[in-house]
Amino acid sequence: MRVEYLWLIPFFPLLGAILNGAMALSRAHRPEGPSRALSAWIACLMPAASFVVAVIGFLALRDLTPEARFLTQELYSWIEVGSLRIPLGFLLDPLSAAMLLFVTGIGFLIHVYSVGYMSHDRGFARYFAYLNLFMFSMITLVLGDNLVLLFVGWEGVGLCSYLLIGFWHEDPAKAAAGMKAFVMNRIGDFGFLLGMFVLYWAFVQQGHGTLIFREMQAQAHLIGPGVATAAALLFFLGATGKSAQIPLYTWLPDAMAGPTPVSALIHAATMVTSGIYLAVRMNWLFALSPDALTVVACVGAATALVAATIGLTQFDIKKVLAYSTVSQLGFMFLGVGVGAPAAGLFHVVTHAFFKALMFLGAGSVIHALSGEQDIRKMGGLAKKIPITTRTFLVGWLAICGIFPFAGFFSKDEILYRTFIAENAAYPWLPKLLWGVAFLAAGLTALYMTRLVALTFFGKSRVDEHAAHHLHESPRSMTTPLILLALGSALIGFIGTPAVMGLGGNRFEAWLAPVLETAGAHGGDAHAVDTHAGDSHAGDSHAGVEHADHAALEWTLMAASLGWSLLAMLLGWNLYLKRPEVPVRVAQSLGGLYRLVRDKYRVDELYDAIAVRPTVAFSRRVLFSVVDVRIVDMLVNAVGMVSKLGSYALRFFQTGYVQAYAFVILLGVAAMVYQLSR
Amino acid sequence: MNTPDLSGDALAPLWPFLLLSVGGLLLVLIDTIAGRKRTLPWTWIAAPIPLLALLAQIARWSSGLGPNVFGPQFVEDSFGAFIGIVVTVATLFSVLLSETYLRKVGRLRGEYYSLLLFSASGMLLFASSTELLTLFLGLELLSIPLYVLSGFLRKDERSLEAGLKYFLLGAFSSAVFLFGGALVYGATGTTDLAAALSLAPSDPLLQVGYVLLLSGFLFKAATVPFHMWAPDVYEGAPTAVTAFMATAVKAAAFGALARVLFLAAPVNALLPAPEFLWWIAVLTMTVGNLAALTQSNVKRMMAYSSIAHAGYMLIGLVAFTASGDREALSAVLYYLLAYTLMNIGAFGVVILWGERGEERLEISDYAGLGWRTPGLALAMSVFMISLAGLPPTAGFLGKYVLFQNAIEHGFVSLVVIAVLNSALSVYYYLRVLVALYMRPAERELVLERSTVVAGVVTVCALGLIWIGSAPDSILPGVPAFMGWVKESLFTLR
Amino acid sequence: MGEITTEHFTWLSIALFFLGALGVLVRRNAITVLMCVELMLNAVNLALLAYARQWGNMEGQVLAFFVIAIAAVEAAIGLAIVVAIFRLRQTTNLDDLSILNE
Amino acid sequence: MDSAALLSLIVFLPTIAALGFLAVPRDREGFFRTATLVVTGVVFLLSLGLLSGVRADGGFHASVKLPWIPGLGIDYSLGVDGISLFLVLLTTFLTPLVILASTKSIHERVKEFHILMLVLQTGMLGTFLALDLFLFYIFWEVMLIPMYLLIGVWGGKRRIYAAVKFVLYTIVGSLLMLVAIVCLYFDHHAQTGVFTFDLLQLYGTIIDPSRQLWYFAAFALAFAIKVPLFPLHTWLPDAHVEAPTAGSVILAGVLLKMGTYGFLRLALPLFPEAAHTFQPLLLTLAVIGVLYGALVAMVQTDIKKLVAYSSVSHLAYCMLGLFSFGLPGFSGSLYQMISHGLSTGALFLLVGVVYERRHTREISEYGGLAQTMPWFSFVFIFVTLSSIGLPGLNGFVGEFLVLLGIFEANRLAGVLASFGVVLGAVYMLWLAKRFLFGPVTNEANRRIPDLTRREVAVLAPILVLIVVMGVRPQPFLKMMEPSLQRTLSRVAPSSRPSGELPPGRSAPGRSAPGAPAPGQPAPGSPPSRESGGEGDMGLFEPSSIDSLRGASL
Repeated sequence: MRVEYLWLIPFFPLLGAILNGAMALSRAHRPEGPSRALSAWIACLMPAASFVVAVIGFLALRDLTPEARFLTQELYSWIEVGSLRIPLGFLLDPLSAAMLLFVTGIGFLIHVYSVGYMSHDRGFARYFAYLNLFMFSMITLVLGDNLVLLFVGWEGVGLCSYLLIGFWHEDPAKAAAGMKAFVMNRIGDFGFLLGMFVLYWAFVQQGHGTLIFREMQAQAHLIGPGVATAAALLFFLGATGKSAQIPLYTWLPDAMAGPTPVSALIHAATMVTSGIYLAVRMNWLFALSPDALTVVACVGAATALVAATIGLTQFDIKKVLAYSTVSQLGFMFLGVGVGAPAAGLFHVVTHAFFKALMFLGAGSVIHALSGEQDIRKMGGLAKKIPITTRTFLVGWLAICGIFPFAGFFSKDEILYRTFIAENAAYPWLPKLLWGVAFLAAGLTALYMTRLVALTFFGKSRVDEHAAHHLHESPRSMTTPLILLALGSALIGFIGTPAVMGLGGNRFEAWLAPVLETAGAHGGDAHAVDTHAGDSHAGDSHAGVEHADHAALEWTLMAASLGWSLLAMLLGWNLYLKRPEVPVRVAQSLGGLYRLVRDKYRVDELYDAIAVRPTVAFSRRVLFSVVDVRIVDMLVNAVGMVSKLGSYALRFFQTGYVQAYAFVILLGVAAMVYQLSR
Repeated sequence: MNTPDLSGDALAPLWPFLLLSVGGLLLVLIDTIAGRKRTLPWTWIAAPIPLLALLAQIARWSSGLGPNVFGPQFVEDSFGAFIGIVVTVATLFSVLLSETYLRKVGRLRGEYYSLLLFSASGMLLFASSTELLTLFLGLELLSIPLYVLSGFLRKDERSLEAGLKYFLLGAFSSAVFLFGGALVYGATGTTDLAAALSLAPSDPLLQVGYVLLLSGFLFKAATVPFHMWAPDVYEGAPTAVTAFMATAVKAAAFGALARVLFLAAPVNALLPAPEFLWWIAVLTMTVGNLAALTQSNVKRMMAYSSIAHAGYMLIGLVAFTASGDREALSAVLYYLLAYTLMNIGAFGVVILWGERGEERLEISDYAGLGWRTPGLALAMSVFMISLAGLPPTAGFLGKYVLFQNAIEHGFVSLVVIAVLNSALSVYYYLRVLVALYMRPAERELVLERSTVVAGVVTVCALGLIWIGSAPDSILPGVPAFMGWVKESLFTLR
Repeated sequence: MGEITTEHFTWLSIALFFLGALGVLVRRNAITVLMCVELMLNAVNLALLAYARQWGNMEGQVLAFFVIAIAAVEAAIGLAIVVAIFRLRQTTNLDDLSILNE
Repeated sequence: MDSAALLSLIVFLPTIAALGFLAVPRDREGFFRTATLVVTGVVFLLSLGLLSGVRADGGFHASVKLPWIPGLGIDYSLGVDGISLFLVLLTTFLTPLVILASTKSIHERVKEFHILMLVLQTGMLGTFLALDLFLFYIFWEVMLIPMYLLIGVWGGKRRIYAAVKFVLYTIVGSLLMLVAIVCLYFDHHAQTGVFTFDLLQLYGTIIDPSRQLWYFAAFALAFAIKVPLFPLHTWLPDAHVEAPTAGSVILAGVLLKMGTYGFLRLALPLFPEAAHTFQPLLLTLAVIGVLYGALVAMVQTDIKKLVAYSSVSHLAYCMLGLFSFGLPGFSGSLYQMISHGLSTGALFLLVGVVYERRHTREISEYGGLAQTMPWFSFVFIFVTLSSIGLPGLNGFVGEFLVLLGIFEANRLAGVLASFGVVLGAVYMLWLAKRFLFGPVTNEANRRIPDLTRREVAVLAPILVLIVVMGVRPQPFLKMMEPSLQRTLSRVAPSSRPSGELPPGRSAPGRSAPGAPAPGQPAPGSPPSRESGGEGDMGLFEPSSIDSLRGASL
């Protein structure tokens, strides 16, 4: 169904970005800068407006029958060459609607929070210009009705993260972090681009070439498994860049250099999840290639575990959260990989709430401690900053997966789906993955408890300077915390497991229209079960399955809940009651511990095998040898040779008449000789 | 050989020749009468003579050609007429250039002009005769005054050395030439080349003689391996004379060469003229350009460049001898005119940039002149660009038509060599521009203006651009130049 | 002991010619070299006359006369130049007269 | 005003003005600046008139043809279609800006500078508009001398070396092209009995494959040097570094495009078979160019050199697009030419801005400019993003289409070239980081003033276009497409509109007579896809050499 108002959703933030940018630039040379109030109002109202429009769209969708649930608007044809047609069009379907709601919603809250957090910063207007620009890009990414437009948003958010990470560009380290983020994303984009090319030309040869989602989905059956695998893996490469998965995850921890609200918005709630969004959006493609899915699942699980272990050893409060984000993203990909995209996306939503909450909480802590980020210099803050503490605890429970907090439902869904998934090629794999994920879940609970314990409880280790003006954050910051806490607590109920009988998994049902096609075409490839929890009815011999599925599901729920509680208890004891134990453990582990603490030295590895060799090669070989010594030398050599020739000739021009006469005779002789032959 | 009736307009074909030679004598007379006391305004006395000759030449041209009364001794055809025009133009301009120069070197004498005119008259004879006797006479009449002119600066050892070298080698080569003539005569019993070549084409004696004759022409045209005199003589001779030698002599030599080759065309089967010329052309342009590459003295550089240009023109002759296609010759003619303008102009500027007492001939002396004398520098740039063969100048179009004809007759490889050569030449021609515009002046030259020379330079520059950019002028009323040249050749006798 | 044919004259003149040429190449004194050129010209004359006799027409002889005349002129000019040089540099050795080179 | 007069006016108005300038005394600098600005401005407005009436069939919507040298079959023939249109506009658009930008940097020999700029503009416009090969060649070379003087007179320390190198490099290539042009001219005559340099007639000439190889080689050399294609690129860094800002902008913005334009307009449609034979070689070089240019740019310490090498990389994209022989590639290539003209032009202008203030191009001399020059930094980042092809800005459209096209024509080339996207980000952002960010290390940069009104006026139009071309490319592409399609139909006759390489390359009337030379794919067989120079073995095929040597010796 065509509608006329979708363009407003991205438009408002863009407008805000332009206005704020203009203000920032025009006053760039005045010390006081533009009016903070004004730019704050603009900055916050714009995402709010988008949110409202998004809600309108959502309601409009809800009134439609599931099959008909998509609203489109095409502004104009953006790029059109031959049969290639890339419209500037928006698509609001259950999937994008779901994303849109929390993106704009949480986005709005974080804008509000930022007003307080950034109040003392010179680049106030500039900051909000970037932030609005980010909202615009993210919305484009979600709303775009074709891959290229999605790519526009994809790059756009990358740009904004670059700008915001390096927001305090006076600090070279921060600028470097921004650049690192952009470049690693570019490596992903390289995959994304190629993925698009593969798909496009495949479609050109099979049916008609297109990159528009609904058209592609319509002719998905034309794609052979080979092409599908190639394309899917390429897109996944793109996703690993954006969503910080192995091997491209190392930029995310560095990205914490940016202002904390940015970490919350971009590097926890929204941007980093766009990889999962892509995977879900292209779900029909992944469904065509079990191999690709297997890869996705394995990478996801591996990332979840690795990141969790690192998280356990960090002391920078934001770094801990960063690694936890990476780990959670791993969970999401695991969900996608085992053919439960809905579960993955569900975790995206819940995670958006509690992780944003925790980051903002962390921000509030840092704000309170006037810039301190090391949890070894915290402790006992619970009494000083009650609101922050309480809200943070909610987030803690949520991420640890304690019933009935949001994380519980989404994480459990993923674990369950992993457990019951079937893999034709490697039957044992799903169980293994489940084991890994289960372990990771435990670790999550452990390091989160560690974080909470060291930060808020125990005796204060805050240095007196900071302690002197330790204070709870202003209203503009605490309000969003409270709202997000509510969200983290309750949002899970949109996706309760069918077995609980709490109305079933509404979220999955809501997404069904988008994902169905995948099921339909996934069917031929020896399928992984992608069916929504309560849509088993469709299957043959479903009745039988249903029963033991239910039993199994209950068991697993209990297991993971208990496992988390156990981990939390352990953590509480270790880091509050007997803080010396972890130290001893660390010492006993020695090298291993240091390895983990140094993030497995992956950065160093990349630096050694990729970055430095390339630069050195370019400088020492390509430039100074190939370019200067060889190519250019040859060019100059031509000149030198002709000059030598010139000197040789001049040498023979001796100035002796008789020599000249002799040459004349020789010439004549030569001609006569020519005659005689 | 019929005896011509010398009554009335039967003499008409000879008018340019007579004007020049008689004019020369006249100058000698005036000079002796005036004595050494006072120097006369020689430019104004001498200039009218070549001017009249030029007009006469053009008049002959436009009035169409009469019967060929003198037979082989003086063939009258529009080809010769065109050469005549080029020669007379060159002479006129040289005369105009000379006074300023001679004043600077303090050697303004009347005989200088008469020698110039004698030489010019010899050229007319040389370029339009196919009979050994007159050819020889023309050759000597052309050369001997030049020997004297080259050594005209008695107090300058370089000039004298140039004179001597030119003389010895000239005499030597004309002896060779003459011996060739003798052999031809011996083989056929006639001194009329046309007749001779038709009589006994297969006779080896004839062929050897013919080759010796060719060497004589090639010597005058300064082509490898008969070129070695050129750099020394051009450098040593008075600049005005160099200008004259570089242009008029080339025109005459190529005229005669073309004419004789044209006669030889039927016997190409036995005399592999194209092959000879192919090699000579390649050698000439390569040697010329390479040697010019590193010259620091303008005159010497121009000398080598003139050798190179002789090589380019030979390309036209290669195509011509191989195919007998007269259009190839028209290219040569066009190039001769363009080449004449470029050189006269360039030497004119060199003369103007010379200081009283000593000339400034090192390229480095011209540093910064582009900003001091913008007009002259601009003109000089035009000449250099034209010599380098870049559009929109006659130098480019001339080269182009030469190459085009060569390609038409299948000498692609030759042309490729030629273009590589001209790429090479760009380097040293642009060195002059580098000096003019890109280097700061080290020392201020003491320059004096001369309207006459400046006028000549301007005419040359404008002429180059005109015949370069609008050879077939699309404006009504202006003669269509290219067509003009071509038409000139359909009456080669 | 046959009679003397044109052939003999031809060879003789060729011999003379090359003697002259050789002289031009090897002698160092400008005057001598000039003389050698004259010798070459005379070789030409010999040939011309022989051929004139062979063909029994006048061209050769006429040409010969002109050659003689021109030779005289050349001699005159040549000597003049050499004298001028000698005045200036007190030498007529060609090896010294090579300041113009390269 | 009728189109014919319009074209001639656009081309020659600058030169006429220049001639007028000769009469004006040199000390009236103000006059020259304003007058030139006005003239070039008028030319720009006039050239906008060419936008109207672009033909749907891709033909020339405005053209003029008069006999020039009938004796040689040379016409004065200009014409504009969807291909030349935008290059002309680019030229007329950039020139006034450059003039405006030079008011500070050029303070000596103002008269000569402006005269040369005007002559140069005539040369550039003529090259893009000429439809007569001879005329094309004339304009092609006429450009040379003004550029040579611009570099050599107003340039930096090693300006003379750079200028001479530039000229010689170009001359060698173009002279060989001239030879090929003449050969073509006679081939055409041999077939039709007509002596003409009229491009449109020559398109129809059927040339036997082995000759085609030689002709194409000659043309390709001339154009590849201009592009510049690795390994013929070394004149570019020198020229760019030494040239004054105006020179660099024109050089990067317009002159380089003449190489790619030459391929698109002449080399490909004239010698399609040869083009296909050479495809592997040229693709290889282009891919090398993309990566090599980027890698070498990455390690430069002189900012102008860096941008120069980035041009090598960007222009290589254009080459890839052209040699994909598909519509996406073609459109992308042409679009990339324009975008590169804008973004790199702007980059050089920006470099000029700081160079005027600090008189150094060493990157290490700068740093932290973002604090002292926020406006400058904003523009710089903006242009950087355009140059690394951020979607939504002009750079992306071209890059995307090129890569899309080449990916189909040659998978390997496509993949490798796509990686250039990563490297592009690396070197540009690294430059930005070292240039703008971090603390202000050099005291001189504390007092460095931000953009002046004039500089903003120069840069603003470019920024606007960068955005417009990124957000709304369709109108441009729409106007380009028919002409490109037309060219494409000559290069790859049976290509489907979607533009991927057709199975058979030679259309009915186009297949070469007689059996094709060995090493040359027979008509109808697909061109060799593997990258690497194997395809051009035909070059060393004896028969072709004989055919070249002709009757000589």
